[in-house]
Amino acid sequence: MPDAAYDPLAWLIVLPLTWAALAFVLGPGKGSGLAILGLTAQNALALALAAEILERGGRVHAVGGWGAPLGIDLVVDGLSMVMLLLTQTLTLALAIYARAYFAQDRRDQSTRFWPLSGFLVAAMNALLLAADLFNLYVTLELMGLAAVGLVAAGGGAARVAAALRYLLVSLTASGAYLLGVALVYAVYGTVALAPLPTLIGTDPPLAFGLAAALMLAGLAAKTALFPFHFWLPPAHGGASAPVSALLSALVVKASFYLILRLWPDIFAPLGQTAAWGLGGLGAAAILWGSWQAIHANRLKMLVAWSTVAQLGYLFLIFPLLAPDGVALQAGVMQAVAHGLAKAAMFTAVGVLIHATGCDTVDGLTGVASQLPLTLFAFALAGVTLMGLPPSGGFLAKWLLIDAALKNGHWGWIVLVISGGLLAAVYVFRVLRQAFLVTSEPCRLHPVPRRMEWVAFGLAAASMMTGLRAVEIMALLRVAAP
Amino acid sequence: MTPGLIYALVGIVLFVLAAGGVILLTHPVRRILAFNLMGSGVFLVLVGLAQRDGQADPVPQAMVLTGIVVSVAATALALALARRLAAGDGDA
Amino acid sequence: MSLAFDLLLAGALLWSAWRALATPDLTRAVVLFIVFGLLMTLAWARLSAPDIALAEAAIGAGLTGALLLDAIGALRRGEDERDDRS
Amino acid sequence: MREAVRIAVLLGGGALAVGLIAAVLDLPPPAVDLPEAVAAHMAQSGVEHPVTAVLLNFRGYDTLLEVAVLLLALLGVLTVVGNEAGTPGTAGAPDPVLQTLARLATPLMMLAAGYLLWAGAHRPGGAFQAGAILAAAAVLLNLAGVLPAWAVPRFWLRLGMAGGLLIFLAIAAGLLGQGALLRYPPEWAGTLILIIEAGLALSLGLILAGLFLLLGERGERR
Repeated sequence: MPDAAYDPLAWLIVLPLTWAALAFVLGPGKGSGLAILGLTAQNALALALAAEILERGGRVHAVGGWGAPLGIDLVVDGLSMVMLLLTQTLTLALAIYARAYFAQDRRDQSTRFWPLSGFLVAAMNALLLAADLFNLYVTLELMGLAAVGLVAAGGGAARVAAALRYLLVSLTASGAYLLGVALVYAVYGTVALAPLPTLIGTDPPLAFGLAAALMLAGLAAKTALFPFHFWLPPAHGGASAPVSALLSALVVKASFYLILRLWPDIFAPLGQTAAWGLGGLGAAAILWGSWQAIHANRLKMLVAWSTVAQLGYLFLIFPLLAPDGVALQAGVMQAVAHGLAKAAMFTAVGVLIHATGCDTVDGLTGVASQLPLTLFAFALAGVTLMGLPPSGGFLAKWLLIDAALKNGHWGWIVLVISGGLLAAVYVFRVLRQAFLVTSEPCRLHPVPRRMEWVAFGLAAASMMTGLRAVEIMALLRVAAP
Repeated sequence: MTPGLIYALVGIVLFVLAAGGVILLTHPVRRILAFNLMGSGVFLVLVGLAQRDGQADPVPQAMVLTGIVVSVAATALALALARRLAAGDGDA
Repeated sequence: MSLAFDLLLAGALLWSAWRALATPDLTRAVVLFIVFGLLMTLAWARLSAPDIALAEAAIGAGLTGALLLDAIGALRRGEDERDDRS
Repeated sequence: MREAVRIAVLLGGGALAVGLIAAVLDLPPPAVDLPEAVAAHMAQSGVEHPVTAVLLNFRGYDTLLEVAVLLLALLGVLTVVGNEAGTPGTAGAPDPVLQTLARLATPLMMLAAGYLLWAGAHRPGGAFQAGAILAAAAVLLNLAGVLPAWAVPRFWLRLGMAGGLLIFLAIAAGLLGQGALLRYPPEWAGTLILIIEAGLALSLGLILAGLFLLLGERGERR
C-alpha cells in the first residue's frame, strides 16, 4: 500500500471538491485555470491508481479508519477504474474545449460553469468509488444538482423549463432509491455493500425484493431508460455544448454504472424477469430514440435523441450477463466508446452551431469545405455510433452479438444490427447536408482551432478504444478485494 | 405495536401518496411540495423501521439529518427554477 | 395512552399531507404543509429523535415553509403584473 | 394518454403500498446490530452524543458530501437568479412591532445557536441545528424589514459560505497521514470535530439564509 497521505483514491474526491469550492470563492466566470490544473492532476492520479491496481489488485480505503459496516468504505476495482479513467480524460478535454467556447461570446453562460463542473466531477468520482448504499444516495444527489445547475446556466425559458423537469425527475428517482435503502437497512441493519451479499443469501424476504425494485426503478429513470427518457432530450439538447457533452457522455453513465455494480448482489435476486424487462426497454429505447433522431430538425436534438438510443444498448446486456464476463465487457465498452463519441459529437456540433449561427440540420449546407476537421470528427464519432470497425462501438457491438449468440438470442443480433443501420441514417443525414455544394458559400463565424481539435481528439479516442481494447479489458478484470 | 412501526406505516402511505402527487400534479410549487412530503415519508420509514423494536438507533437518525438538509437544498433550487420560469414567461 | 396518541398523530399527519396535496388554494396548501412539518416534529420526538425534531422544526417546517410561501407570493405578483399589462 | 398515466400511477401506487405494508409487517430482526457497534466505539469518537458521533465521525464522509450539496444548491440558485440585474435591496415594509421583536429575538437566537453548537457534543444539537437557527434569525430579520434581500454575494460572503466545506476538506485531507480520510486520532477527535462544526454552523447559516434571501424580493423592488 502506498503512503496513505498521497493515496490517489482519496485525492480523486478531495481535489475536485477543493477546486470547485475555490472556484466558487473566486467568483463568477473565474476558475478555468484552477479547473484545468486540478483536472490535469486528477488524470495523473487516475493513471497512477490504474497502474497500481493492475499490479496489486483492487483495494479498500476505509474512511475514518472504521471500516464497514460502522464506517464508509471506498473501493476501487477494474470496473470503477475504467470509469474513473474515462471521467478524468473526458472532463479534462471538455474543460479545454469549454475554456475556448466560453471565451467567445458566452460569458453569461460561463458564470458558474467552473465550480458546477468541479462538483460534478467530484460527485462522479465519489459515486464510482463508494461502497455504501446511503453514501451513494448522497453522491447521486450531488451529481443531480450539479447537472441541473449546469443545464439551467445561461437562462432562457426553454433551458429553465428543461432544468426544472430534469430536477423533479431526478429527485423523484432518488426518493425511490432512498426508500429502497431504508428497507435494506430495516432488513439487514446495514447499508454497506461489503457484508450484504452473504446476508442476502438465496432466499431474501419480500421487503428486500421491493427495496431492490425501488432502487432499480430510480436508477433506470436517472439513466433515462425508455419510457423514463422524456426528460433527456430537452435537457441535453438545450444546454450549452460543453454541458451537453458532459451530461450525455458521463452523467447518465453514472447511474448505469451503479445498476451494473449492484446487479450481482442486489438486483440479480429479482430474477430473469427483471433482466429481460431491462433488456426489452433497452430495445424499445434503441428503436424509438433512433426514430426521433432521424426526424429531428435541430442538430442538438438529433444528437440528444441518439443518446437515448445508444443508452438502450447498455441495457441489452442484462439478460446475457454470465460468469464468462463477455456481456459485462460489451456494456463497459459501449459506455466508454459512446462516452467518447458522444462528447466528440456534441463538441463538434457546438463548433458547427457557433460557425453557422443556427441549430438546424438544414443550416449546415456546404460547411464541409470550410470546417473539414470538425466534420471529420463528427463522421468518426458517427462511425462509433454505427458500430463499424475498427471503432470502440464496433467492439462493443461485436461482444454483444457474441454474448447473444452463446445464449441463442437471435432477436438481439437483429436489433443490434438494425440499430447500427438507423444510426447510419441520422449520421448521414447531417453529413449529406454538410457536403451539399452550394453556389453561394455562406460566411461562417471564425471558430477557435482548439475547439475543433478537441472534438477531433475525442473522436479519434473513440476509434482508438477499439484498437487498444486489450488494456481496457485487462483493467476490467481486476477484482475487488 | 411500537411507535417505530406505526410511523413507518405512515411513512409508506405518505411516500406513495406524495410520489403520485409529484407525478400527476401540474403546478410546479405543488410538485415541489409533494416532493417534500415524499421525503418525509422516506425518512419516517428509515428511522421508524430501524426502531421497530423500540430502541433508538443513531445511524438512521444521522442519515435523516443529512436527508433533511439535502431536501431543503433541492427545494430551494427547484423553487428558484420555478420562479424564473414564471418570470421568463412574462417577459417573452 | 401513548398508543392512542401515536395513532391520533398518525391520522393527523396523513390528513394534513392529503389536504396539502388536494386543496385547490395554493396558499392554504402551503400552510397545511407547515402544519404537517410541525406534526412531524412531534413524531420525531415520539421516535426519540430530538436532533431530527430540532432540524425538522427549523428547516423542514420553518425554512422550507418560508421558501414555499415566498415563492407563491412571487408567482402571484408576477401574474398580477401580467394581468395589468394586458 | 394523461388519463392512462393517471390510472397506471393509481394502480401502481396502490399495489406498491399494499406490498410494502405486507413486507414491513413481516420483517425478521436485522442481522447486523449497528447501534451496538456505535455504542462500542463511542469512547474513541471524541464526542458523547451518539448522533453527533455518527454524523461527524463514523459517517463523517456523508456529511462532507452533504455540505457540498448545500453549496451546490446555492450555486444553482445563483445561476438562476444571477442573470437578473442584481439590485442590492433596501429595507422596506417597516412594521415597528415586528422590527423591535426581530431585533430582540436575534441576539437570543445567536445565543441559542452557540449553545446548540457547544451542546452537540453531549446532547441533541450540533452544527446543523445551530446553522439552521442562524439562518432563521436572518430570515426573521428580513421578514421584519430590517435585513434587505441579498444581491449577488461578494468575496467575503462567498468565502464564508464555502469556508465550512474548505475547513472540513482541509482536516479530512490532513488526516490522510493517519492512514485514511477523516481518521481522527482519538485524543484530538473532540477538538477537530468542534472546529469542523463551528465552520459548518457558520457556513450552513450563511448558505441557508442565502437560499432564502437571494430569492427574496422584499425591498428589492421599487
